Amino acid sequence: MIVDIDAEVMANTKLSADYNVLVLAAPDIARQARPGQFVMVKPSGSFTPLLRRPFSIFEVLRDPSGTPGAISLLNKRIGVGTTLLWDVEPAGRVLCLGPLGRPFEPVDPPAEAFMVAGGVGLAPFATLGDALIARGTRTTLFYGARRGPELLYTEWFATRGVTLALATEDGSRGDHGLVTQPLQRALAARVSSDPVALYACGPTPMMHAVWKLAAGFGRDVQVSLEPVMGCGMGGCYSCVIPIRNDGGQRHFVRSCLAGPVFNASRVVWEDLMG
Amino acid sequence: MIVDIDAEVMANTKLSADYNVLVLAAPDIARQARPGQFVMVKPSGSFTPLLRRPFSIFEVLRDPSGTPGAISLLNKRIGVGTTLLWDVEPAGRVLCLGPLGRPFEPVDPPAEAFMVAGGVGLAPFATLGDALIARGTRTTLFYGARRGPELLYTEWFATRGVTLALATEDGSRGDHGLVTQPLQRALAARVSSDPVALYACGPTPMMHAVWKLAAGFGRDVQVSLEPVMGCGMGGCYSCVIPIRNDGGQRHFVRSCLAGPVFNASRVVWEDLMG
Amino acid sequence: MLNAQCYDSLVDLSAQIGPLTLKNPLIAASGCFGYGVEYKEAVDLASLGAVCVKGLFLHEREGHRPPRIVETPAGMLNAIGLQGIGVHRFVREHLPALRDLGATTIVNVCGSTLDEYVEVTKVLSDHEGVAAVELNISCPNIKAGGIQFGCSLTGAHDVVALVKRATALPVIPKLTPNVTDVASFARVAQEAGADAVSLVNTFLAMAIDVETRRPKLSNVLGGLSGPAIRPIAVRMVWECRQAVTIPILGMGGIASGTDALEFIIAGANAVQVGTANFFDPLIWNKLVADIEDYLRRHRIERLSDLVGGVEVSAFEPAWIDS
Amino acid sequence: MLNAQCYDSLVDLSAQIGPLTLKNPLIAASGCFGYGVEYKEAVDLASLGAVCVKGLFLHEREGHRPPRIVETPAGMLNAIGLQGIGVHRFVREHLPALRDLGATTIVNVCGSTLDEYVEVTKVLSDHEGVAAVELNISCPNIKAGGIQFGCSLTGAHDVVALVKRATALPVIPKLTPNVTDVASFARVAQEAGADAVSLVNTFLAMAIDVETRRPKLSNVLGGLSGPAIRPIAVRMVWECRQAVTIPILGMGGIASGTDALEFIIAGANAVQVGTANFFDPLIWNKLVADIEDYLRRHRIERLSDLVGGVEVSAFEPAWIDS
Ligand SMILES: Cc1cc2nc3c(=O)[nH]c(=O)nc-3n(C[C@H](O)[C@H](O)[C@H](O)COP(=O)(O)OP(=O)(O)OC[C@H]3O[C@@H](n4cnc5c(N)ncnc54)[C@H](O)[C@@H]3O)c2cc1C
Ligand SMILES: Cc1cc2nc3c(=O)[nH]c(=O)nc-3n(C[C@H](O)[C@H](O)[C@H](O)COP(=O)(O)OP(=O)(O)OC[C@H]3O[C@@H](n4cnc5c(N)ncnc54)[C@H](O)[C@@H]3O)c2cc1C
Ligand SMILES: Cc1cc2nc3c(=O)[nH]c(=O)nc-3n(C[C@H](O)[C@H](O)[C@H](O)COP(=O)(O)O)c2cc1C
Ligand SMILES: Cc1cc2nc3c(=O)[nH]c(=O)nc-3n(C[C@H](O)[C@H](O)[C@H](O)COP(=O)(O)O)c2cc1C
Ligand code: FES
Ligand code: FES
Repeated sequence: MIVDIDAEVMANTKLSADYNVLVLAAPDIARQARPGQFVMVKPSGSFTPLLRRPFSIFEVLRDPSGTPGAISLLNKRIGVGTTLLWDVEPAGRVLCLGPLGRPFEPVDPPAEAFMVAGGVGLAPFATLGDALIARGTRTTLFYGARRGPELLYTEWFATRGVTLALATEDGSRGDHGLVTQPLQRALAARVSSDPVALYACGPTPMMHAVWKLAAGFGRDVQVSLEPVMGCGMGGCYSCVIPIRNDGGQRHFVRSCLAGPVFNASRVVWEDLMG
Repeated sequence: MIVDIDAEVMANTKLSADYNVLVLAAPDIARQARPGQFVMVKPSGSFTPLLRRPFSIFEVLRDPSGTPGAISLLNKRIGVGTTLLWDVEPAGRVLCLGPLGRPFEPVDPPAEAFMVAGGVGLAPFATLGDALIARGTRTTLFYGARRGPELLYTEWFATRGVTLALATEDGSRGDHGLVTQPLQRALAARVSSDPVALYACGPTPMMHAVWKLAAGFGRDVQVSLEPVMGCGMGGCYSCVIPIRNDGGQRHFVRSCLAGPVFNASRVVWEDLMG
Repeated sequence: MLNAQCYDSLVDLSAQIGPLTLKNPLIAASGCFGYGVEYKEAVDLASLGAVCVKGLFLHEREGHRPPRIVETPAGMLNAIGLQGIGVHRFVREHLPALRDLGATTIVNVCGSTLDEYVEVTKVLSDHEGVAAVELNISCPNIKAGGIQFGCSLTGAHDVVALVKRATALPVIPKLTPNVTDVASFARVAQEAGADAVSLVNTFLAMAIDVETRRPKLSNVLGGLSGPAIRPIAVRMVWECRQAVTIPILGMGGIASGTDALEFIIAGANAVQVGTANFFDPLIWNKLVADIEDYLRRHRIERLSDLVGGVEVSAFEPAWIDS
Repeated sequence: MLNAQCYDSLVDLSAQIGPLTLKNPLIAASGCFGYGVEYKEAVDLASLGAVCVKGLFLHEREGHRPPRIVETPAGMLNAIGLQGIGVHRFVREHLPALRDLGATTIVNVCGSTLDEYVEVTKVLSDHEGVAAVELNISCPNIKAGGIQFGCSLTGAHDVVALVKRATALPVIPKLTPNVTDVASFARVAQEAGADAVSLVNTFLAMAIDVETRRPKLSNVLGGLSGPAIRPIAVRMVWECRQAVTIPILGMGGIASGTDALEFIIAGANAVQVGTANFFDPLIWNKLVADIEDYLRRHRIERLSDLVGGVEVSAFEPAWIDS
């Protein structure tokens, strides 16, 4: 059931100059959340800004008994709403609606899982990583950023048993270049009959590159797309993504209902890239 | 010169369930302020609310060397803007434009001064009291509120040498009833040739009652009126007060320029009370 | 105490829209609530006065390319382009579910021609579960000079009269605010036999990204909705209330019980909530509670007694732009 | 480095409004800046492109009783009732001071009749220091059916043509947004000889206090201004830009340099700032700095090169209310 919680901010931890993690007391969302789902957050009680903002559910936090009690959001400060979520103080409150959207489909062994993250596209992979590891699936996180210090939570993934393959554009950590480089090597190292599930989230050009790379190896990718969303509930038709249907015809589907996770092979990338 | 200062909040002290005092670092306003003048405060950086709010300059605060460095505002929480000013935290900032408006005319000895305050109408009398005492003028503050705990800063006035005459509607402190009771007694105790200057600020019906009472004793009152003000600068014509001119004709004058202090005998009270 | 309690139970929120009785005056506005079914997990559709579904043509439509919305101060622009599944798929895929969920369903009907309005309405009339049709007669084509139905009095008259002849359902034209005198459109609608009028649709508007010097919407122009427009919409409802006797469904920026009451007091028999669904989708229970509370505090038994109750005795408008 | 600095010094903010050259495109809007002189202690009037003073009739006017303003989401309503000192007192009491302060003064001219517009303009023409007249032709009397000057094309034409004949000053009719097709009014104004058009005036609106069930303004109706209306005003400026060749003075909700640039890119040759004066009276230096900074960043030498620069190649508006 979708709930709207006036959630107390339990912690607001700054990770870098632009990234912070907000922990929100939202047991009813934490309990239901599946990897890749999102929440719609109201960053202000006033009409500035008017609309909510979509955020992937980053972590599901449990109390000592294992009961889910809170979720966290990985927030990148880029505009008016994300700045309000950067500034919010512990004990403050934010309205949080969810869980929403079509989740990732976690794969089981013997298949292997490749999660490919660019920047704040890391957000959906904490819960997905947890789910995959819990299934015993061998999981690698390919993770790229501009600079080394923008590679966040790598420890978190490593301690859980996720293999890391990092890349930075300035070469300060991992591969010097784009995240597609280590991914290319890993894909090349598998034979085509090795079952590998690919998941990607990040800037649209990066997801497009991942899809083209994967397609070259005959593989599909579950991508989590990030269009502007007005409502997150299927109400407004603002969030549409061009998809090719079975007949090969292009049409617009609502990303908040049919997504945010799509099979990359269905997405009409030419249109999406504009 | 009128200045607009992005003033740091140096302190926010709650005095009761609805009253607080905000100290704002605003040396250029503090230096110029005269008793009865006001500032226009922007309680929010967003468009909610859109307009500034007028506030009497409550105290002028000086550093140890006697240089004015800050002003304080006595804020009564009644709506959206005053609630924001109730909530603002020290180190926060509020835009503060001033000093504005026509001040009180402080009287010199041998004249005596009666300041009559109702509720938050106390605000202009701290600076006026200071000015009067500095001139050696014998000064009484007639001050009414609903309940005793709503009589604020009485100590402050007493230590400066202002005589207090209090009244509460529930009788918990001072006269049981309206502030006009002790005022009536004091006026009756003076002969008409005793020079007494009257100053009043409070709810319109209260100021009207003070004026009628004073007029019965052949005296005028300097009243500080509190209409809704859109700009405080004479730009919008929202703040008009009906005044009778020398010819006896009623016309509207801008309270932010011609006031907020008016001679009560000029005010067309019937119209003002609506 | 006993009296107060008895009184409490008597508060009557129902709204009469022609032959249609709504259990309360709160309607989800077209285009802001999908086809209703999307909200079934979060909102009890049966608790609403009605659900007005997204505008439907005869056939499916893809709508405009994104970006389709942009925020503005206390408002938003949209240019969705009336993406939709067409009336046939709607009656097949969603109407049964709406019926099962107990929703009172109003369908927002679109057309590129007079015939299309009639055709869509006929399809809806043939299926059970449609409570009324709302005719979206807001300037369809501003490029060709627009002013076809919504911006011309004869156009508005013809659509209503023709659709009225084709159906037994209540017919509710939805008026555009982008006209000089909206009340004249309400009057024409009443003359043409409309059971009620809805107003307002969105205000034609534009936003430009100064850095790229391109419009922020793919469609260049969009419709402004949300709290920003409320004072204009309230004025229009008030003007129409003086012009017609048929019920008015008022909307434009409603985001609280107080806002809804403002429209009702201005003259609306029922109200629609659009943009607020986006930022407060669970608003409905709060609205009902706030309105009930208001009626109790003011000792008003029937919401309908409040309709158009604004007191303007002292109305002497000379110059208003001042 | 040298180049960049040379370039810096070349940024040209001037705006040509018919025969009148403004040093920059920033004008204080009528009714939002008193008679200008009120601001002399806080704002260097000579640093503005122009000051447009409060609307003046021939004689003094008292205006409406308070309350005259009320806040709304990201906006405000006003019904001041054009309180003013009349043109004779203005030229005697304030015009000399405005001249001394170096202000470029535009006077907003009102009239209850055609003759009054002409008379007021004649008085202004006889005095030194008036740079232009702006004709406030927004529906003066909505009670008598309104639609006298601002809401009728012939009315608008007649006012402009008659005033034009009576003065050598630039004549700038100010258009109301409360019409179906504002561009047609701009066209008629140009045909009648207007040197420029100003738009928009305020949107007719209403706010009701639900507790008392009375209008919040003594005048019942008021005009909506402020950031809330900006997207509608930008659209109207854009429409007018395509309809006329004369300069446009654009306004409606401007509160930042970005907002001003949005109007300029939509087609305004100069912009007016109204409501923002109330909450940000010292806005002017910021606006100038922001616009200069923009021009430098975008390597645009003359502000005038930016006017109407919005790229709408892909404009295919079909349905907009969607
Ligand atoms: C399903 C989903 C999950 C998301 N998860 C996360 C997350 O976990 N962490 C996170 O930090 N962000 C996430 N985002 C993106 C986040 O929603 C936007 O960054 C946010 O809405 C921007 O709000 P703002 O008010 O700060 O920016 P605004 O002030 O509204 O805009 C600032 C600038 O950013 C652009 N912009 C706004 N929204 C988007 C967008 N969705 N995509 C690209 N550009 C945009 C604007 O066009 C503008 O140029 C997610 C988005 C989606 C759709
Ligand atoms: C010259 C002057 C000096 C003032 N000095 C002080 C002061 O020192 N301390 C202080 O607390 N207040 C003072 N006020 C009053 C103060 O400005 C208002 O209380 C404030 O603007 C209310 O803002 P709000 O956003 O909280 O109320 P809103 O949310 O805007 O309104 C809440 C309710 O209060 C009513 N209201 C709003 N403004 C006024 C007003 N000016 N008079 C009466 N009713 C109003 C509204 O109609 C509404 O019913 C002064 C006013 C003036 C004109
Ligand atoms: C995203 C969006 C889509 C809309 N689609 C339609 C529609 O299909 N048909 C229609 O008549 N009105 C449509 N509208 C207009 C609303 O129904 C409503 O008239 C308008 O938004 C004003 O109300 P509000 O301010 O409460 O949103 C749409 C509005 C929005 C914001
Ligand atoms: C309080 C107030 C008074 C106004 N008085 C006048 C006026 O006298 N003449 C006029 O042409 N416009 C008048 N206007 C309209 C403004 O000049 C301007 O057209 C409108 O407010 C939109 O701009 P804004 O959103 O920047 O305020 C007035 C506006 C306000 C808010
Ligand atoms: S965000 Fe509103 S339909 Fe998807
Ligand atoms: S408050 Fe604007 S003129 Fe006085």
